[in-house]
Amino acid sequence: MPDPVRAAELELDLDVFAGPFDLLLTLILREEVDLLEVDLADVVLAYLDHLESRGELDLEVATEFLVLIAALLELKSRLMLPRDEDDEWLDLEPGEAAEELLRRMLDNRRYRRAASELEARLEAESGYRYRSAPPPPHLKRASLEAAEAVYEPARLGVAMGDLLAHPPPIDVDHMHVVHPRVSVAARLAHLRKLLRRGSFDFEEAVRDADRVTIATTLFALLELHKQGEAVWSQLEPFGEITVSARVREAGSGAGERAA
Amino acid sequence: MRDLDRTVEALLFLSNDPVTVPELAEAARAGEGEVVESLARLRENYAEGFRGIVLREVAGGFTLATDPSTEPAARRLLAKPRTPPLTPAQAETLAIVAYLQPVSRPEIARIRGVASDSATSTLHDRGLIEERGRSQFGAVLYRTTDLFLRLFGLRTLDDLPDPGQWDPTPEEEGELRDRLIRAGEARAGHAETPAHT
Amino acid sequence: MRDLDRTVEALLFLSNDPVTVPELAEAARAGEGEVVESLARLRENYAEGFRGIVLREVAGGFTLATDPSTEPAARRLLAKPRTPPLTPAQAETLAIVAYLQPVSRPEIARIRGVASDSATSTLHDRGLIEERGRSQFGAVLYRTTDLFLRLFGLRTLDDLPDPGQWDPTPEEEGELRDRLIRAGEARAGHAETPAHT
Repeated sequence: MPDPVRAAELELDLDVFAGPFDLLLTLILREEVDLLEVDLADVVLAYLDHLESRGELDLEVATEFLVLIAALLELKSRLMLPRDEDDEWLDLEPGEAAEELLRRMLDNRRYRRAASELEARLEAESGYRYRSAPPPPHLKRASLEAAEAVYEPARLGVAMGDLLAHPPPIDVDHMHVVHPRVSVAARLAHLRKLLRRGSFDFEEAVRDADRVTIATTLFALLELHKQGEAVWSQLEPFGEITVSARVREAGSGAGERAA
Repeated sequence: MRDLDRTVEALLFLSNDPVTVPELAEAARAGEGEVVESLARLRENYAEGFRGIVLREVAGGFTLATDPSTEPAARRLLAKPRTPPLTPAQAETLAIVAYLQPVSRPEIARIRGVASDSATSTLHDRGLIEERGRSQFGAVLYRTTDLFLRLFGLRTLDDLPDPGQWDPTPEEEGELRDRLIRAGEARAGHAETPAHT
Repeated sequence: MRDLDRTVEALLFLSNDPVTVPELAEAARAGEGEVVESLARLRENYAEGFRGIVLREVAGGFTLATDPSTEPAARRLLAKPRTPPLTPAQAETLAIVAYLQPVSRPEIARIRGVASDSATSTLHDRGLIEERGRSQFGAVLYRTTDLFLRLFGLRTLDDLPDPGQWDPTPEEEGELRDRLIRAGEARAGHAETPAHT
């Protein structure tokens, strides 16, 4: 198998890492570099630069790169998702995710080896030529009379039935499409109710909520800010977010306030 | 056998038409005299009455052909209507032609959701379908043949089974043609969705 | 040469596709055992390295082919390129179809990590793969053809090498698995940190 510059040898110069791609992979797998801190877009850009400098696209290397980067992206997207037991996005345990990733890497590797085996076989076989001259017409002519019924007409009817079949409806759970289960209006009402106490912690507003509800609540909060009904403060990144009712002219519907 | 004889034998074997001495000499990178000698040796090897293949000199040059004594067997092998089992692609294509005829390749492809050129060609080669004019857009139209009727044991096209008994959605309204195209487009859209692990 | 050998030789010469023993027996009006013996005698006659033509067993049948040593001359005569080599994408797609058949395009794409529609279409156009029914989602499934077997010199699919031989050793695999699991556990640890809102 020809072994040109492998994707693994791609030289990277990233914020958190400088060196060949395979070393980065190894370090990630050994947890010496935090995948969350690696900007994968930069890896892709470095790869594109590398391709441009080579002036040609080596499909073998490109495939290897795509498989590796796709595996990293998948791993990273899993890392970035909050862990939530009843969340259907995270139906794989860490062990299962690793097994799945391993299975894919082995599959890909197996068929790339098989492919080079086939290529070598075809090359070895290409010296044999087969005759393609059509047999003399007089030896070929079959008479209609000699033809007997060998096919079942039902075969055509069955084929028609298959062709008339629509695919089964798409299973939405399977597709990981999450339908909104909450409305912004409902979350606005929820926040306004909490605001009657003067202030509250955002965590409290979304306690036990699923991710869609959290997002919708955040959206509702932004809406309250726009309407001038609430302000918030966060003392440090990832810290608590305190939401307070904004001091307004008398007659606002927000009720009592406390700074 | 000498190398040149092997090469000349191979060239005669592969060529559809008789080959001349200059053509053989050029391809084999040999002199014409050498090729003539080589042909003489091959001719002994392939003299009539000894093998199933004979070497003949005809108007245009030299050619290999089968011995006339083997013709009855050759006809039995080659002349019978070729009726291997239909592949799914062929069965679907043939059903479309049988029920909708005349029908064009693009329409077949639209209903099946994939190009069906190879199935159409095979059915055509086997004599199950034939061309019947062209559509208003210039595409060749196909219909079934008498051999088709014979091989399916049908007297006329009216004897084709009613697809209704295999119809998965019999409640749906519409012409068979329109319904097939709608279903084909729905499948084509769906097939791109990756399978889940 | 015996009469049966002459007939079998002629049948192999005329047929463009490999012919099976039952087909030969039926056409020659001989027993299958006799045909097998006849093929053994012909095989001696056409053993590789002696003549320009060789007898090969491929794709489930018997066929005559030219000896590779004559290939340069054949190319000059026929001005026809040899079978073009496969691109890496085509070779990988073909390998997946060969080992996993029947298999759909989305499945091929999942294994290769990239969409493989153009490779699949080219392999289909070249007659190396064909359709074999549909998946439960209506996607066309593919399998390899007899032409694939013939071009790759395989008698049956069982002649394909065991893909297990390319797998990493259990130690290598175990090490890779451990690393991935550690990475996964690291993820679980990270995920305890509340998300940035």
